[in-house]
This record gives sequence, structure tokens and C-alpha cells, in this order.
Amino acid sequence: MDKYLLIPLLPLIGFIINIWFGKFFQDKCHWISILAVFGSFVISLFTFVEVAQGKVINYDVYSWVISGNFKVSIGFLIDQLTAIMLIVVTSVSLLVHIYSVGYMHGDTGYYRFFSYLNLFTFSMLMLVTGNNLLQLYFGWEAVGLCSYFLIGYYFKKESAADAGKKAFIVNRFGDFGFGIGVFMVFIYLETLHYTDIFANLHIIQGQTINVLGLEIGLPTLIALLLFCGAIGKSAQLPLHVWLADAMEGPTPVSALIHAATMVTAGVFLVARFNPLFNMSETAMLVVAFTGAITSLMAATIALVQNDIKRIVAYSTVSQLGYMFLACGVGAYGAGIFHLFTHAYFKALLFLGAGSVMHAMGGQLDIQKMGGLRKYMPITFATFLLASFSIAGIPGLAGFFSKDEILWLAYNAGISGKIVWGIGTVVAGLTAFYSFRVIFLTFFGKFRGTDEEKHHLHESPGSMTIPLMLLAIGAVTAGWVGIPPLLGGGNWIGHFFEPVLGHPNVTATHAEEWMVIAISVAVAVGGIFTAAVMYVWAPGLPLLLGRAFKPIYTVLWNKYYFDELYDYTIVRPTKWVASRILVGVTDAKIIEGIVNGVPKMIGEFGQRLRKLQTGVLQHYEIGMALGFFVIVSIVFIFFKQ
Amino acid sequence: MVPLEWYIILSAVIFVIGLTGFIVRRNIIIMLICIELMLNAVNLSLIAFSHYLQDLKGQILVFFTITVAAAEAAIGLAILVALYRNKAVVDADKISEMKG
Amino acid sequence: MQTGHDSHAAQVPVNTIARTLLYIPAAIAFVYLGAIFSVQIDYQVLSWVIFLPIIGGFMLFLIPRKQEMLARGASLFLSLVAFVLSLPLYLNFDKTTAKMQFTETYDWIPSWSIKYAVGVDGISVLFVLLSTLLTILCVTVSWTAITDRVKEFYGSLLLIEGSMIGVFCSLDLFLFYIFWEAMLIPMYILIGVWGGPNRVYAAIKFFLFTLVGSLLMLIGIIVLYYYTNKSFDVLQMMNTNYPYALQLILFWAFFAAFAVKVPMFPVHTWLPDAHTEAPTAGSVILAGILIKMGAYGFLRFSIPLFPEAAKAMAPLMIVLSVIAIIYGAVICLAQSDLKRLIAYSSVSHMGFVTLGIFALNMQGIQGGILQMINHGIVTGALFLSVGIIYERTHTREISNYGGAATAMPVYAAFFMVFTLASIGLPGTNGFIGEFLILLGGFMAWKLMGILACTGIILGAGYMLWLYQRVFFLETNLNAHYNGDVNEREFLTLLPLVVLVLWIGVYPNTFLSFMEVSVQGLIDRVNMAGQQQLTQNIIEVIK
Amino acid sequence: MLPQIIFGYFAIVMVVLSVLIVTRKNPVHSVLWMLVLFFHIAAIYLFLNAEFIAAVQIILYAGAILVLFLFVIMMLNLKHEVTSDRYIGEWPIGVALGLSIMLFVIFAITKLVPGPLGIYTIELVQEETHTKAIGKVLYIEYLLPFIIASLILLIAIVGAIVLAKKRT
Amino acid sequence: MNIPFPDITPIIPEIIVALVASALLLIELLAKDKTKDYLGLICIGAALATFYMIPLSQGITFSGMFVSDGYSSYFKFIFLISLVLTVLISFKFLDRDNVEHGEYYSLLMFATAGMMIMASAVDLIVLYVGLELMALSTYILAGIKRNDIKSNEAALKYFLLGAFSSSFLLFGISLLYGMTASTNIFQIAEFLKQGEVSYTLLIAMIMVVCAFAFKIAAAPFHMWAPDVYEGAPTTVTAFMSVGPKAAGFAVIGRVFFTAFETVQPDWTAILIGLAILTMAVGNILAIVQTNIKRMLAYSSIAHAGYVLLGIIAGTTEGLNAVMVYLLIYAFMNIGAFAIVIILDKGADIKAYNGLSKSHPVIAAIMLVFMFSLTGIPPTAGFIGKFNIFMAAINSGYTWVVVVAVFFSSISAYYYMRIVMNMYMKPMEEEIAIHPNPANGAALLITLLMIFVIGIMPSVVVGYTFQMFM
Repeated sequence: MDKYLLIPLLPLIGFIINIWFGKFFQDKCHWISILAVFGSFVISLFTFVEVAQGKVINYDVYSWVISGNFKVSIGFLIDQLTAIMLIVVTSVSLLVHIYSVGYMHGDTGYYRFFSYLNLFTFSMLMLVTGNNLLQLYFGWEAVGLCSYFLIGYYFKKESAADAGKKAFIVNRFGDFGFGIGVFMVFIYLETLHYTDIFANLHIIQGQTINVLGLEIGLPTLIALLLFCGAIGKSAQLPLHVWLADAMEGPTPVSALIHAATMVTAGVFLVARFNPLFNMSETAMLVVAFTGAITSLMAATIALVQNDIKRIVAYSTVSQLGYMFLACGVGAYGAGIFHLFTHAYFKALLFLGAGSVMHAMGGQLDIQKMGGLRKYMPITFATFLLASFSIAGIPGLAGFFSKDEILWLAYNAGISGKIVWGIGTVVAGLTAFYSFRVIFLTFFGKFRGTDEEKHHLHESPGSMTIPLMLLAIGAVTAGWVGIPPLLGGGNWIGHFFEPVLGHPNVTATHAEEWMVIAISVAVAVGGIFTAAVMYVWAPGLPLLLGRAFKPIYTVLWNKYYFDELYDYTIVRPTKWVASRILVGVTDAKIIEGIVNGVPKMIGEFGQRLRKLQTGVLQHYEIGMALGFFVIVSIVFIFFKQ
Repeated sequence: MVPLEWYIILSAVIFVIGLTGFIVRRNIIIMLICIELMLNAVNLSLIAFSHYLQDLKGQILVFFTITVAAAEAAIGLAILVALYRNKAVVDADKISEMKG
Repeated sequence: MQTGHDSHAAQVPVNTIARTLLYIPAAIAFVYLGAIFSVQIDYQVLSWVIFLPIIGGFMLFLIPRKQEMLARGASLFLSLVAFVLSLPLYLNFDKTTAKMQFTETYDWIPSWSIKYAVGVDGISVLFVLLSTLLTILCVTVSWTAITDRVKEFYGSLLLIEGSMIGVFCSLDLFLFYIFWEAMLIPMYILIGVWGGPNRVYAAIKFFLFTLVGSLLMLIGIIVLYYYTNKSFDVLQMMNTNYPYALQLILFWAFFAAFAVKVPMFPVHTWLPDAHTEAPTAGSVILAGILIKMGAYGFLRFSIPLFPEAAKAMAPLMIVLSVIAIIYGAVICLAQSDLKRLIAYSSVSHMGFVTLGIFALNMQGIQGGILQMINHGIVTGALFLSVGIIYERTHTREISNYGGAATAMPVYAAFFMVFTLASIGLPGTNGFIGEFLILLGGFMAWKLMGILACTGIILGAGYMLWLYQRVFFLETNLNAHYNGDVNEREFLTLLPLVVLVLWIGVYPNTFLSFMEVSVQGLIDRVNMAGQQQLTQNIIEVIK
Repeated sequence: MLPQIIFGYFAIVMVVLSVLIVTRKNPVHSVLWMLVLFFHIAAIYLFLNAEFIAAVQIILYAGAILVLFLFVIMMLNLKHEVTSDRYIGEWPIGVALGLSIMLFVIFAITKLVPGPLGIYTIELVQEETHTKAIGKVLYIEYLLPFIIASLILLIAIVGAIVLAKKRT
Repeated sequence: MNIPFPDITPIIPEIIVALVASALLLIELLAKDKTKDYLGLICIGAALATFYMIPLSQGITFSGMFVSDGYSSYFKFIFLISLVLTVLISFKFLDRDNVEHGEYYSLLMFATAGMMIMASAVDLIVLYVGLELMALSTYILAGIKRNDIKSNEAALKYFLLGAFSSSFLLFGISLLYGMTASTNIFQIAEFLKQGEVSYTLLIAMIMVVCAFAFKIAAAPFHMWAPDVYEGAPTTVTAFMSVGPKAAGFAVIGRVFFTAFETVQPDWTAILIGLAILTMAVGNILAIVQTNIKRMLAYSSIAHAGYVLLGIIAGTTEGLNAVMVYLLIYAFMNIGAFAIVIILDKGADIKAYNGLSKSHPVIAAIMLVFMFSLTGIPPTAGFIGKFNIFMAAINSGYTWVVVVAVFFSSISAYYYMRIVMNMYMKPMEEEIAIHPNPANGAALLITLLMIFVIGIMPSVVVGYTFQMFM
């Protein structure tokens, strides 16, 4: 029983205890969960240190499924990539747990909530620590389940229940491809363990397979199939629709699952399989552009939304797009680096938003807020820091990771240049909408009702402390990756080298300066614009809204993705089910035959019955006729 | 010398006449008579056979046939009487309580 | 967050759970001691497990009508004993051999060279255990639900159990057929007497469907008998190679019987009616074990006896299975009746099973068998759960439910576990089975594998939708869920949860049982295939 | 030549008689025509030298059976029966059937191949009288059916009584 | 001159039955006892004595006209079983329908004697006489409720059609005689082997076929059966549906396999046609019946169709299957009729609604009979069908079996409908039952045998093989 096993196991134990006995502990049950997560956090720290010293842990606990040549075990692979994920997951999870103590106080499902959180932590840890695809898949689905539970936590609200279901099913679409990818991997590589897979990759090198007529390189196909999973989990186009609705869940959940950890699993997957992705140009391009376009789309949507959580959610989507963009150009390290920093400042944003909601009594519309900085200074300060960080103001975490990505994208040939362009634009938009939130929420005068105003207060310590801790993260997290240009050692980049490699840099320092300058410029520009529109000239947004009505409506309706899916997938399926299958195939055709034949026989019987007239002579005729027929037949066919 | 076939054909003709009558007549008594007719036809053929085959089994069989015919007549008429007591008809086709 | 508050919170039976926690060790102790005991003494396991319930069932009819509790108690006792007696199958089973084990052979009808021959191998042993287990739960779940003609009910239940086990154990086709058909009688009664409003139609439909299929099989059996120089011995048949044309005909003859039982796509319509109208225990038996007999028949007879035919027909079978998967899943989206939905879902799930079986490779078949067990556990559990809630609300219309989660949280938790297992979430048994099947199917025929995967998406769709409509949202005022599960129901569902997670986390316990036997089966198919090939070559040369 | 002529006469008369029997409306007439027919048949029996059977034919049939018929007819005194029509509606079918069957049977009979000749040549029967010959065969070879025939007559009596007894 | 007295050992069973039958008439007159049960007891005693005698009285006698061998003995067992069961279910029933006991029982026994003679007859004359003995007795039995118009009608129809068919038989016999100068079926067979098949032989054969098709109620010669079964007293129906049918099959088995050996392909073809038609008519018409006696009549027609498969098979195995089937059929059918008798107004199918509530035991027993008639294991009915199908398939008539299977799955429908009425329909009005020990005994025996044969078929299957011919 060694300590690595404890990392996922502790939360699991916490879950089991709480789900069974939570009722008895009533509002004390959070201690169990927090202790459990804290435990695994500490162990993860130790592990991280070990890994940092160059140790890589990879071993099987027990063999899970054995069927013929199909052998998969539950096991751990803890390398640099996993280590960093462990830190992210456990730390953010821990803080969110603490935060929830205050946030969820007095809720009936208190124990339920904490046990779910524990379960999620467990699943997420299983996901990142697994040393084979199937265990990854296990964690993959498990975190999906937890998000289903937690999104639908307020299951009495129809919207919440729907959102949970939607999240799960949309993810299933992604997993559909992912699963097939797993099958392909097994069929062609005959193993699901990472090390063996990467060792055998050369087998599929250059192989092609015929899919619906067109020849596709096997690596490309497998990579893309796996990427399907990533798309679903990380809410990339076209499967991003669930994340915004996921905000129905309690805010801590959004912070933990839909910002910091679960949604980044896709990035983790891609990074984990970088050797495979590196084998296929096409796959890389697809990844890069999916990321880029997603981030652009999400950012544009975020511009016009009024629901504070949704805005943050879309910014999450957009940041995830950034990470994929990074992976797409081969800068896996940068991607994971951004994942690392993003975890903190985005979690901070969410929790801040949560704290705002807490104060506003569940009010989410930023149009109905304003001037909150007086009432809740800590929240304001931390929120501001996080926004600076995400906007990419130099010195803060977001700046370094984002800059790394943009710079490496710029490096990566023509396609790289294109995505770099998009990335830069997105950077500007990000700065804009983040500060739109800031200005509308914390500046100006309060626009809500009086009783809300009366109710306003700073959140309790259990909530503000995590905010402050996360703020530290949001500021400092980037310092592990200061590029050499700015006098740093890009420690983390080198840390990742053994697992993720590092794209070779061709461009000059001048270009790098240029990239930095541009990104800073757009960031500041974004902030400035926001300030102009929401502080100095509050009328402007309305005017613009009217001026660009069509664009505004499209953005407001999130490019009509939900409607599209509703009309192309959901409704047709239900229609076919009820009209065709139940109505026609089952009821008419099959049942028709099943019930028709007996009925036919019955009717025939009724007819036949008429022959049995009860009149003696008719019977005699029958007999004579029988005799006659037999004789004639026999005589006809008889040969002397 | 009359060939055997003539006798047999004669008996067959009478047999069939009896049969036809049995089928087409409504009156039960006549139907009974028709049965007697058919039996007699058979007897005729049997006697003819036994004569031409120089063998007496046929005549023995006729002997039994007559016995059976007598018994049948008795029972048939008894049934008819019983029936007539309950329902005063002697037309077979009027007696169709049970059908279907 | 005010939304979380609810008034039913007080009702949540904390004490119930506490008390049940005391029962659990008792249950474990019972099984443990039973295991020790049964392993110690030496007896003919299979005969006992088959005939104890049958004879007991007949005995039950003799109990005076008034003594309802006695009838219940007796049947519970009998089912428990049967379960204990079946434990050696698990403990003493030799996993290293594909041979039949626990075999018993006596001459039965010498003039037709019919033997009473029973035995189990890796393919069948688990079903025996499943049957004995599920029967206990059927007894307990019907405890208060059945108030009319109690002894007859439990009697038929035990008769069904016995004959089902007989089906799984028979090594003589005649014996097999006897059990196969004999089970129709009590099942027909069970559905028709204690069933729902439309029970009569459902019962007769079930009866005729299965009867027609079986009779065709009967002809096949007789033909087989003469081709196996007058023997019904299955093992002997397995070592005989029948001419290809004959194989095809017989394959279809047997297919008629098995496909109806499974049920496969075109002949599935009896199942929704039967499952829906049957009483809870009936549905559990039907879904849990009875429809497994079809798939089992494929494994035990169709494939090993007619390997070439099976090989030739496999693609068609796979297509039918995939149709069943998608068809059943999609049709679930249009169901408004709780039990009917689950019934159709088992059409879909059995589609997976047949897909796996006719993939004719290790993963496929193992997954298929495991999935049969899983489906038995999960769908059985779902029907049990539905029965539990139906007993309270007396409605099966989904629209009459809603908000059950607030009224009966523990129940909701149970149902959630089974729902997840049914949609094949990793960590539950459903995942292992479906994954192996899909892997096998994918190896056999990529396109069909992919199509089958859509079944998983749809599965998530309808099950979660069902769960939402029943358990989430504001409590429906039409539905009177008076109180959460009581001890009896809790203990009824608990073993199944344990199994769900056990198979999900450590499936090798069960996979290891079938490994060798399945390997033997596959070897038989491949070997036969080569022989067929050589025969063809010879014909070509001629 | 002569035998053929005589046979021809008998054949024609018998056929005519049987047609008459079948077609008479009043049962009594049928019975009387039947009587005539029986005499002709008995005569033919004599030609086929079966004297004993001829005698039996007269005694039993004419003497017993027909009388029984007449008794019953009298007993039931069927007046209104005479008025109702004599054939069923489907009589053409019946006749057609009868004719076609007759054709088949006659066709078959023309193909008849008689069996082997037995020992009872006319001479033999002549010298030990016909009755004795029959008696021998009957009581030695055919004892069993003879006994059974007695049973048949017994149940005929029983049956007649049981069925025709006045209702109790 | 001296008449050699024949050896009567082989015929002792018949003699016992016939003597007791005649004696019963007198005993009833002499005894002043009001309750007439003792008559029935005497019948049963006689039957048991005969049971005992049959194995001891094997051999050929009466100048080779009468053979008592395994074949005939087996059938005699069937006749006697049906006799005993009929007597058992008759006890109180006769009082209910005020039928003369003495005549009733003696006629039953005379009919049985006739059947036994038929089974043993190897001479066409004996065969004919025995057949008439049986037939005339059953005519009377059918009409023995002389105050009941239905009973009269049944008797009339049965009588007229029976006489009609037997005249056909007679004509056939006479033609055979003409062709072979013999009435002994072995001699006939011998002689026919030499000559080639002629039209005359064919038409004679067809006439005989028709006559026996009438006796076993095979379509299209079945039309009397429903009416007669419905009209006759239920006990008599039970008897008729088993005894005469079995006798018919006994004769078919004997005559066709020996005398008509040369034309086997022809009569096989004819019988296949008849069998299929019979199964179709029987099963399809049974579905639409509302009177259970009528339904059972049609079902017995259908069963005759199944049994014909055994004859069609044309093998020893087939004949053996026929015997087994008839034995089993005797048990399950008379059992079913026993229930019909126990129930007041039991003839109407509605009477069975909710029977399982009011009289669970009777319902359960009826259930068993219904499943047995359907042919579901582990009841005897299944063994019978299985056996027949095996024989037919073994002689290569698989397609006929497929047809049979199709129709027997139809039959499931109407048998199950009875079960449905008993178990699944609500009771309409409380229906009185008239149980009595004798009837109970009958039920017990039949039930027991159905399960014994169903689970341990060896008791009947193996046995016939040893003692067959």
C-alpha cells in the first residue's frame, strides 16, 4: 500500500463515508471531504517533488479486464505531465471544497454535495494518473458522471436537470469517437497501455485505412478519433454547447469542474498522446484550427452575454481553445502551462462570481449589478487580479502562458501564423469582455432592487480565504515559466521536455519582442475599450447594439447552435421513434402480422364452420365427395 | 354363360342407386331402405363371386350381412321412433339442432 | 441557495439504513456459513439445485389457502437453500478446463437412448448462480405485492426457477427441450394471473410466440437425433460434423426458437407486452434469466453444433443484432410506460449480447456472456425497483411520476446505480460487457461495431431522460410515494448493487470462469471452418 | 344365349325397381317395391345356385325386415310427411356424385381379375346338399363370427328396447 | 359328423367381457338394489380380470381368424382402460341423466368386446362383424338419453352415416374377396403379392380407407363427430372419442400393413392428404367453438390427424408410436371429459371463467389436461407427439411433420383459451360441481398417468417394443 495509491483513494473513501453516513454528520460532513482532499494534495506535493527530481512512477495495481489477448490493468503512470495535473486538481479541488463550506451552507443536500465533490476528485485523479487508455476512459466517464450530478444538483429546477442530461449526452457523442479510437488503438497496437502504445507506434506509421472510399492515414484517423473525445470533454466546436448550460450547477462546481479540471482533460489527452499526434500533420492542423476557431467564437459570444457565469464559461471555452491551439502547433508544454495558470485565475473568476451571486442572492445578470466594490472589497480585488491575469497583463500568470502559446504559434509556419493572428484577436476580445464584467459589476452605481442592495455584504471567510489563495496562484503561477527573453529560465518548459518535447524555435528575438508587444497592446486596448464603453460612455453599447443588430442577435443567441442541434438531431430522433418505429414498424407491420395471422385463421374457421350445417345429407355428400376425389386422384396418378 | 362382370356391374349399379337415394332423399325411412338396398347390392356381388370362384365364403358373408342388416334395421327404426317421439318429423334435414 | 430545501427531507429513513446495516453482516455471515457447509457435504449439486425448487414448488400447492405467510416463508426458505446449494458451483468450479463439470448421467429412456445428463461448463455455470440469486430477490420483492393466490404464485415461481436451471444444465437435447418447454406453463400462468390490465393478451402472445419457435426446434432436434445415429447427447453431437446443407437448415430451425426467446429484431414484440404486464417477479425472471436462455442456446447449440452455418450466418446475425440495438434504443425514446421502456431497453441490450456472440471472437463472446449476466442483474434490478415504486403509486405512466428523488432519496440512489450500469458507465458491470462486445464486434465488422456504438449514446439518452422524468423536478402530486424503501426492499436491492460494482471493478472473477470454455468454443468454430474449407477445395478438385 | 337374356331381364327390372324404391314419395310404396326387388334377387341367387341364401333372403328380408319397416311406418302414421317434398335442395349434386362414382366403380370392375377357383364345385355342392355344405363351412370355419352375430342380435334387441321404450 | 371344438384360450378376454356384458342385463333385473353402482363395479372387476387374462391368452385360433398377439393385446389394454375410466366417470352421471344402468354398462362392454375382436381379427368377416358389434352398441349408447332430442339426433346421425360407411366397407370387402377368393388378410396379402396392382384393388382399398377414415373421424369423413360428440351423453362421448378411434387405428394398422402391403405407396399418399386435411379442419374449427364438448370433438379429430402420421410412417416404429399416442390420448381426453362431467353445465366454455377461484383443484387438473393435449412437456401429451414425429421424420416425412407442428401450435390457442378462462377471467356465476369418489378416482388415475408417462416414458415406450408382434 504505497502513497501514490492514496492520492485517488482518499477522496474515494471520503465519498463512500459521506454518501453512507453523511446524514448523521449533518453539517459537519465537509470535514471528511476536506481532510481527504487535503491528504491527497499533500501526497501529490511530495510526488511532484519526486517527479521534479526526475523520477517517473509507472506500475500496475491489479489487472482489470483480461479477455483473450485483451489485457488491461488498473495502474499508475506519474510523470511530469501527471504531476502537474495532480497539483492542479488537488489544489483547486481543496480550495473549492473549503469555499463550498460557506457557499453551500444550509443546503439540504449538503452531504450529497461534498460526497459528489469527493467522487469527482477521485475520478479526475484516476483520469490523470491512469497508465492506460481504458483507465483514462474510466476517469473520463466518471468525471462526466460527476459533472452530471453536480450540474443537476438542484434537480428540482428543470433547467438544471436538462443541463446535466445535456452535458452527459453531448459528452457521449465525443466519447463515441473516443471509444472507436480506443478500439482502433487496440486492434492495431494490441495494447492500451501508454508505454507500449508509444513503443509500438512505428507499427502504424504510414499505414492507411479506407474509410468510406477515401484513404486515411491510420495515425491521423486514430488521433482524430481520440480528439473527438477531447472535443466533447473540453467543449470545443461543435460540442461546446453543454458548457454554458452547465452553469446551472452551483458555482464551486463550475469553478472546479468546468473551469479548472475536468474540461481540461481533453487537453491532457492530446498532450498525453503527443507522440501520436506528432505523427500526423492533418491531425495537428485540425487540432490547432479547432482550438483557434473555438476560442474566437466563444470570445465573441462572451462579448454580449449578461449572465456573469455564462460569460466566464465562454471565456473558459475560449481559453481551452487556446490550449488546443497550442497543442495543435506542437507546443504541448505551453498548452499545459496555460492549463496550469488558467486553472487558478479561472477558478478565481468563478469563485468570485460565486461570491458576487452569494451577495446578490442568486442574481446573475451583470446589468442588474454595479458598484459592488464598496460592499465586497476582497472579492473585487481578487476578481480584478484574475481579470488582469486572463487579459494577459505582463507579470501575471496569464501573461506568461498566453505569451508562450502565441509566440510558439507564431513560430509554426504559415498555419501557425494564421492561428497566431486569431489568438491575438482573441486576446484582445478576452481583455474586453473580462473588464466589461469588472466595470459592470464593481463600478458605477448599483442597478439592482433595494432589498438586494440591503442584502449586499462581503462573503464569509471560508469563501474569501480561498479567493485570496487562488489570487496568489493567479499572480504567481506563471512565474515558473518566464521565458528566457524576460530573464526567466522557462523552468516549466524544460520540466515538460521529457514527456511533451519542445518545438524548435526558429524565429528571432526581435519577432518574439514583436509578438509580446502586440499581445500586450491588444490586451491594454481591450481593457481601454471596455472602460470607454462601460465607464465613460455608458450609452455606447446600446448604440452599437442597434447599429450591428444582426451580428448582435447572432452573438446573443450563441450562433444558434442549440437550435441547430435541436432541429437536426433531437427532434428527428424523437419523431422517428414515436411516429415511425412505434407507430408503423412495431404497431403496424410486425404486430400486424403477429395479430393478423391468428385473426385470419379465426375468420377462416368461421367460414369453414358454415360447412358444418348439421344437415345429414350434406355430411353424406361430404363423404361421397371425399370418396370421389380420392378415387379420381388415385386413378389419375396410378400407373399400371 | 353370363360373365361375372355383369353381375358385379349390376350390383354396383344398384349399390350406387341406393347410395344416391341415401344422399338425396329427406325421409329417414327411405334412407334406411336405401341402406338395405346397398347391402343387398353387395350381397348380390358376393353371391356372384362365390358362385364363380366355386367358394362358399361369400355366401357365409352374405349370411352375416343379412343378420347385421336386420340388426341395423331394428336399431335404426328404434332410433327413429325415439326421435319421432321428441320431435315429430321424419325428415333428416329438419333435424339439425347441432351444427357449426 | 434556497432551491435545495424540501419538505420531504424529514421522511428520509435514516433509521432504516442504520438497521439494514445491521442486517448486512448477518447476510454475509449466512452466505459464508452456507458456503462452508455446502462445500463440506458431498451431494449432486445440479440435481439438487434443479429439483429442490421444482418439488418444493409442488409442495407449496399443498399448503392450505389461508396460510399465506407460511407460503411466503417456505418459498423464501426454499430459494435460500437452493442458493446455498448452488454455491459449490462457484467455489469448486475448475476454471482450467473446458470440460463439463458436476456432471451426472443416468439412463432415462433407454429405448430412445435418452439420458438424464446434466453438467455445467464456464458458459453455463454463472447462469445457474444468477438464477438462484434472482429467485430469492423475486420472492422478497413480491412479499407484500402479491396478496391473491399466494401459494400458487410462489409455487410457479419456484417451478420456473427449477426448470430454468435445468435448461442451463442439460447435456441431453431431449432433457433440454423438456425443461425449455416446461417453463412455459408456470410463466404463462404467472403473467396471465398476476399480471397487469392487459395480461391475458400478453400471456397468450408470449406463449404462442415461444411455442411456435420451440416446435420448429423440436423438429430440428429430432432430425439431429437421427443424424447423430440416434442420440440426444449434446457432447457427442459437438464431436459430430454435419453436412453443410443440413447445418444451415438446422441452424434456422434452432434459430426460430432462440431468436424468439432472446428476442432478436423481427420477433421481439412479445417482449414488451410480456415484460410490461407481468408482475414484478415475472418481469425480473423474464428479463433476468428467461431471455438469456435464447442467447445461451446460441452458445451451447447453434454455434458448436453447426459451426459452418454459424460462420456463414454470422454477418446476418450481426446485422439483426445491430438493428435490434438501435431499434430498441430509439423506440425507448417514445415510451411513456415505465416498464415498457425498460422492456424495450432490454431488446437493445440483448442486441448487444447477440452481437458479441456472433462476433465469434474471444472478446465478443466473453463480453456477450458477461453482458447476459449484467443484463440479468441490471434489468432485473430495474424491474425490481419499478415494482417497488409501483407498489406505492400503482401507476406505470412516467408522466405520473416526478420528484421521487426528494421523496425517496435512498431509492433514487439505488435506481441511479442501476441506470448507470444500464448505460454502461465505467466502474459498473455494464461497461465491461458492452466494451468487450463492441471491441469484439468492431474486430469482426468495423462498420457494424461503429453503428452499435450509437446504441450507447441513445442508451444514455433514454435512461437519463427516464431518470429525470421520474426522480427530478418538483414532486408530482399525483404520485403518492409513501415513504422510502423499507428494510426488505433495501436488502433486496443491495446484493445487486454489490454485484454491479464488483463486476465493474474486478470482472476477472467472472471472466476467468468462462475463459477456457469460450476458447474451446472458438477453436471448434475455427477448426470446423478449416474443415469446411478443405471440403470445398476437394469438391472444387472433383 | 338364353342365360344372357334372362339375366338381362332381371338386371333391367332390378335397376328399374331400385330406382322406383328410391324415388317413391310414400315410404309404404317403397317398401312394397322393395319386396318385389327382393324376390328378383332371390331368384338370381337361385340362378347362382345359392338356394339356402335365397330362402334366407325371402324369409329374413321379406318376412322380417320389411314387415318391421311397415310396422314402424304404421306406428308413426306419417300423413303430413307425405306432403313434404322428397329430395333435398342439393339433389343434383347428389345425383352427379352418384353417377360419377358409378362410372369409376364400373370402370374398376371391368379391370377385375377373379381369384383362384375354390374346391366347392357345383357338383360337389350338388351331391352333399347346399345347406349342409354351408353349414359345415359356417360351423367349422366361421364359428366365431357366428357367435358374434348372436351378440349383435342381442344388442339389437336390447337397443330396440332401450331406445323405443315409452318415456319414463 | 363331429364339429371340432376350437381352442378358446386366445379369446378368453373377449368371452369374459361378452359374458359379463350379457350378465349385467340380468343382474340388474334380479337385484332390487336402488343404487346401481355395483353394476359399474362389476364392469371394472370384469375389466381387471380381462387385464389379467390378456397376457396369458396369446395365440391363434378359430381356423386362423382370430389372433391374440402383442399388437392386439396392447390395443385391448387401451380399450379396457378407456372402458374402466368411462365407467368410473359414469357412476353418478347416469343418475343425473336418468339412464338405464344395466343396458348402459352392458352396451359399453359389448362395444369394448367388439373393439377387442376388431383388434384381433385377421379375417375380414370377423373384422366386419366385430366392427358392427362395436358400432351398433355405440349407436345405441349415443342415443341412450332417449328423452333428449340432441341425444336422438346424435344417435340418428351416427347410425345413418355409420351404416353408410360400413356398406362401403362391405363393398370393398366383397371386391377383395372377388379378387382373391379369400377373406383372411394374410392369404389376401399372399395372393396380391403375386399379381400386379389393378384398379379394382385400388378402389377396394379406397373403399376400406373411407370406411375406416369414418371410424377414426378423419376429414372429410369427420363431419358426424362434432354433432355426435355434442349430442351424446358426455360419458359416452368420452368413450367414443377414445375407444372406437383406437379400434379404427388398430384395424388400419393390421389390414393396411398386411393386406394392402402391395399398394402401400398409394394408401400412404391418401393418408397424408387425409392427415393434413384432418389436422387443418380439426384445429381451425376447434378455435371457433364455444361448446367445450364440441371443441374437444374437433380436437379429437385433430389428434386423429397426428396419429395418422404414425401410420404414414409405415414402420414398426410408427405403429408403436400410434399405440403409445392412443394410450396417452385415452388418459388425457377422458380426463378432460371427466372435468366436463364434474362441472354442472360444464359444456359451455363460459362455465370455466374464474374456475381457479371457485374450485382451484379442479381448475389445476384441467390445466394439466389442457397442457397435455397441447403437448407441452413434462406431460404425457408431449411424449406422444414427440414419438409420432420421430417416427414420421425417421421415414422421411419431415415436411408433413412441419405441417403438423404448425397446426399443433394453432391448437395451443384453443387449449390455452380454456386455461385463460379458468385462471385469468373473472368468475361470472358460481358454478356447482358434482364430485364423487369414482370420478375422483378417474381423475387421479388420468392425472397420475399423464405425469408418469410424461416423466418416465419408458413405462409405455419400451414396453411396446418388447411385446410388439
